[in-house]
Amino acid sequence: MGSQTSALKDHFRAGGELGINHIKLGMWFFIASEVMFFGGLIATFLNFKINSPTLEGELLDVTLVGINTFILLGSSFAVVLGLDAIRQDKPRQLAFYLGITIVLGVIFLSGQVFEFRSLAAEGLTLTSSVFGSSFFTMTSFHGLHVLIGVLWASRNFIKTLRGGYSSSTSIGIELFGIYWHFVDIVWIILFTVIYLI
Amino acid sequence: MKERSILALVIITLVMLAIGYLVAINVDVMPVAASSRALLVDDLARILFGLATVVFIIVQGALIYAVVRFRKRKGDNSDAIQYRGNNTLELIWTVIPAILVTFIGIYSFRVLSEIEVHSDDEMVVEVIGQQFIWQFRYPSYDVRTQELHLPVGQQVRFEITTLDVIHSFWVPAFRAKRDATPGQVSELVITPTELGSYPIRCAELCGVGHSVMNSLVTVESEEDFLKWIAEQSGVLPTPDLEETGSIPAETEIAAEPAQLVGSSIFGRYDCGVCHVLDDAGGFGHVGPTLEGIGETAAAREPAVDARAYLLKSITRPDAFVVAGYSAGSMPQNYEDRISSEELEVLVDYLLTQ
Amino acid sequence: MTNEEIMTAPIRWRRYFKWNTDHKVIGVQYLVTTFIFFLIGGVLAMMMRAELAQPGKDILDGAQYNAVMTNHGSVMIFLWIIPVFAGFANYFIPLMIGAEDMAFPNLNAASYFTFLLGGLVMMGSFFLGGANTGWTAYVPLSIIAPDGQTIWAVSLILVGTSSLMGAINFMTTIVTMRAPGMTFWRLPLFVWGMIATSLLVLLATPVLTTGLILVILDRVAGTVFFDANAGGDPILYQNIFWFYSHPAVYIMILPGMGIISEIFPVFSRKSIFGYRMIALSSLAISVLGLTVWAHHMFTSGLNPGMRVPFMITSMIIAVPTGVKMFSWLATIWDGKISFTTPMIFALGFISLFVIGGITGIFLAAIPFNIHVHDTYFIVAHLHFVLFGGSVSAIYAGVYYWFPKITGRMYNETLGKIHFGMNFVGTLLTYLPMFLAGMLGMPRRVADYAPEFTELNLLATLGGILLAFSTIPFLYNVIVSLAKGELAGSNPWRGLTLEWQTSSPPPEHNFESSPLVTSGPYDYGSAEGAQELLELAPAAGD
Amino acid sequence: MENNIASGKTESHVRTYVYVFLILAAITAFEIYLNSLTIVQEIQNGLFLILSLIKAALIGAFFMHLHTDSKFFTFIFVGPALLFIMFAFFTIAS
Repeated sequence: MGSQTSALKDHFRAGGELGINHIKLGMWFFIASEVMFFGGLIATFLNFKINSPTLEGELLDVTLVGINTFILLGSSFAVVLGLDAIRQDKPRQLAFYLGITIVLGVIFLSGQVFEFRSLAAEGLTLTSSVFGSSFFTMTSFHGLHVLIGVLWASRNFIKTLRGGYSSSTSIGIELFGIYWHFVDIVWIILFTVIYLI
Repeated sequence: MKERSILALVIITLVMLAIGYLVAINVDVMPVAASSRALLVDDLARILFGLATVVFIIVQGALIYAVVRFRKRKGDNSDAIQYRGNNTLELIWTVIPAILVTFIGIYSFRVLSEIEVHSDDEMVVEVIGQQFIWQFRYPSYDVRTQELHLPVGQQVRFEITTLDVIHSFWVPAFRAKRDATPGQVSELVITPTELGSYPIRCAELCGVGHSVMNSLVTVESEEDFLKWIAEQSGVLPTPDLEETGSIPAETEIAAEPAQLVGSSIFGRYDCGVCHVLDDAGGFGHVGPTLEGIGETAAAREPAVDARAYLLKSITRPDAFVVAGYSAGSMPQNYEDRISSEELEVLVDYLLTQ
Repeated sequence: MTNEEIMTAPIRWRRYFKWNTDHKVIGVQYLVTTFIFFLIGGVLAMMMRAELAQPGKDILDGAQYNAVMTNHGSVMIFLWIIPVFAGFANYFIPLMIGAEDMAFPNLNAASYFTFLLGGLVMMGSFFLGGANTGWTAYVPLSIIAPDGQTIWAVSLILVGTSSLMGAINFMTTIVTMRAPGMTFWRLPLFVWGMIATSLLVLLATPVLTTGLILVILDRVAGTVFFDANAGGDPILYQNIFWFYSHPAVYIMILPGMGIISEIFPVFSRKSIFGYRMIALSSLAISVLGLTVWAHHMFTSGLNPGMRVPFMITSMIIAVPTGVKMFSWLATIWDGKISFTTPMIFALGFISLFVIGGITGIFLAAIPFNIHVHDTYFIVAHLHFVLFGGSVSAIYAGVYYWFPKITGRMYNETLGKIHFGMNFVGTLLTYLPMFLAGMLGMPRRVADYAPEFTELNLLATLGGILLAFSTIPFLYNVIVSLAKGELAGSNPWRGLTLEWQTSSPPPEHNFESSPLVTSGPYDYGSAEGAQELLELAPAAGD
Repeated sequence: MENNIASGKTESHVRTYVYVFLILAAITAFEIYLNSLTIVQEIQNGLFLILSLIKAALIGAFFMHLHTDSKFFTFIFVGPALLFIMFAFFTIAS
């Protein structure tokens, strides 16, 4: 359905001529609903953090999670370099950057699991307290989104090796980029809301 | 605008205002107004009804007039005269509703702040909601009952809490309602003005017995109230079984002979909501199970035979509380609600279980 | 397809039972499935009315009544009123904007089957002890409810995801796939209604998913979000729930209003009055609709200081609704009204919805709300707005587009009988409930004090009339499908794009891609009246 | 910025991405350092919120190409975020 070569020259513009790629628009609408999904979880966490504060906040180790934040930032950086590479028609470089993203994603997830286990050792679990419930639910759902991102990156990685992407057909990588950067932004908000405030 | 249509407009608005005023004065759809708040809320309701009638007549009238006058004549398939918009008209029907709505908002706010003003000499009554009964505790007299008595004219501050799920303490005659939310104390301020007994109902779905969770508030003079309080705070009254106390009008149903079957009495007084008894459809777990009560009744209390134990457990439940269950959760007023023949048949029926 | 082709083309039933990406097939799948759920919800309603006909528990006991009442609410809201408009939108958005299909055809089919799965799972929850906490499922009651409650919550997440997929599809299609010349100010008002609705679905449904996940975790994983002893907060659930559920009631009414805005101009042969005001009012309602949710919590444990802001926003939202009502009246003013069944239902919508709308302003006034909250006054208000409003609009839409979807005409007299029974039934059923509520009858009760007997008896009689009113409708649809006389491509001489192609429309909707040169309701002007379609030069030239 | 309809080769932006990444890393490091200081809680929280918003804006604008794409995408992303803030405020306040 390419844009219509319409004889009508007046300024009435059809959807096709707005210059919006409909797949990307659909992705952004999905991101809007994800913002509200995480919004609900963050509102729950903040509600308990403000209305019924507990001392368990001190158990959290900011430096370890800070490193995790660096890792996720790095993976975002890799993804955007990958997208830039494919636009220069360099699929090998894209594959390389996707590989880095997968590795950093896995490191981030293992960092989270390590942190969960160390907190559980100190008695903070999903069912131990309101703070525990809301903290673990929120971070676990974010972790789930990172896992989905890692699986999506692996699929893209395989597809790139098979020559699935070129400078003109890079929409798949753009979509993955939007999703991955969104998950990274959510982590930045979580990092601030849980550990810093 | 032609003079004729301006005149028509003026007449219509006058007629509307008259109708609205008449409706506002005469509409009477609320229960008896038995508290200071009720009078104010009823006035607000009257004004709302008046305005509603006016808007209703305008819209329905315009609709019916248009349907009758602008019917398509037979065989005329041409399009009507076209006008796509009229800024003044659109402005009018945006501004006027906005003004109306602002007026209602300000008036409601004024009424709200008036009905929730605290006076310093208010009496505190704790309302405790629990699955399927209301309990009232008078901290100043240390009395705990299942019926609410209030002195007329004395402002009361209810402190509403719940022991389990969310309930909603509602007295229609007082036009007052507040949810009992777990984990917090909710306040409600009332000044009863009319003597009499009014129903209390639970307005928030709280489980199986939601429709049964009713009680009674009796507004009486100062002396009667103090006499009642004294009665309550003294030793628990032990009226012997024959003396039938005053039977509250609300739930007394004369027992025709046909209904004198144990299981139907068990069902009619909602015993099944709190006690398990398959034979009569009982499924509630609030109270102890009544399966096999025929045998266990005798063993429950030393030197008390099964029949006496059952009679006492129904009429004065807190006299003996089975281990693991809390006192004050079974309605205390069965003695007034059940007639003595029904009580006999019910106990006979239970003895056969 | 020419008329002869319609006569001979066998109605290919099989494609409705398979994964089909044609938006017209998915639209019909939605319409038929949701109508079946409407009948199921109706049966549950009749069970409730039978129980409530007489004081005293005679048919259902407390637990069964709560389960029937909960599932009546959930089925009617989540499996009928919200998805049926997804059916209309799926079928008519591409046709109305001149597109060949939806932006994401496979996502579209996935949204239908997710909805179907969610519906079946909700029916399944009924046999596992059933959710018995009302469709609002307030905590902590929904934490201690039987197992069916968890399954019920899962089914809501599925249905929510399906409506989310639908909304993404509708918004993307409307923005990027309009035909040349179809600017935003030439979109039919049904499409504007769907924009406003999809905006709400996109922003509010995820928060309901969050709330349901918290309930499921509390029930299954032992978390303590809503356990007051451990610091949990039941009011948090109410905030999360109503943040979705109030926009949900606008999701249920805005498409209905869109259908009414389509029907009035066609049958009074007159352009819609104040097109831009109606379109902007839809958007105003959907944006404001996200800021009013706590008027459902005026009597709850909500911090009292919070009530006044929500009273203000709830009052303001009445203004755009009023603008739409008056614009509709002005549309039929000086028109040439022809009383076909869709038009009668649309007129019925106006008179019933105005009762619901006005009582809505009553409920925004806090002192009055405190008295009537959680009583039958609320039940009457919601049924006037949803049954009197949305369902009348749905019936109007079904009759209006029946010739376009099936290529055949329905029977007018049966349609009018259906309207008569429906209109009288609605008034008879729900007007007494206003009185019962104000006089002191709480909501969701299986039994009531003897003083409400006559009012409930009237409501039950009304309910029976409503139940019977679906018979002429079903008979009309089935018979007309088989033997209805052919309707041709534009029986109502409408000007919106879906009437400019054959009925039922071909696979790719338009023989040649349409070129739009005038608004959707430009009656009276010479150019508007005759064939709108000018053949755009083929893309190749 | 040249018109980059996603078809055909476009010149590389690696330099901008490197700068953005370094800024993000610097802000994160500064936040961790700031967290170890003991200063007035409100100021510290305010600073953290502003810094995280800056980071989010940087990622959104450059990494997600929001500054080159149509403004409609930015509206779709920022709109719900504002709605969330309003919802969170009223939920916590009640």
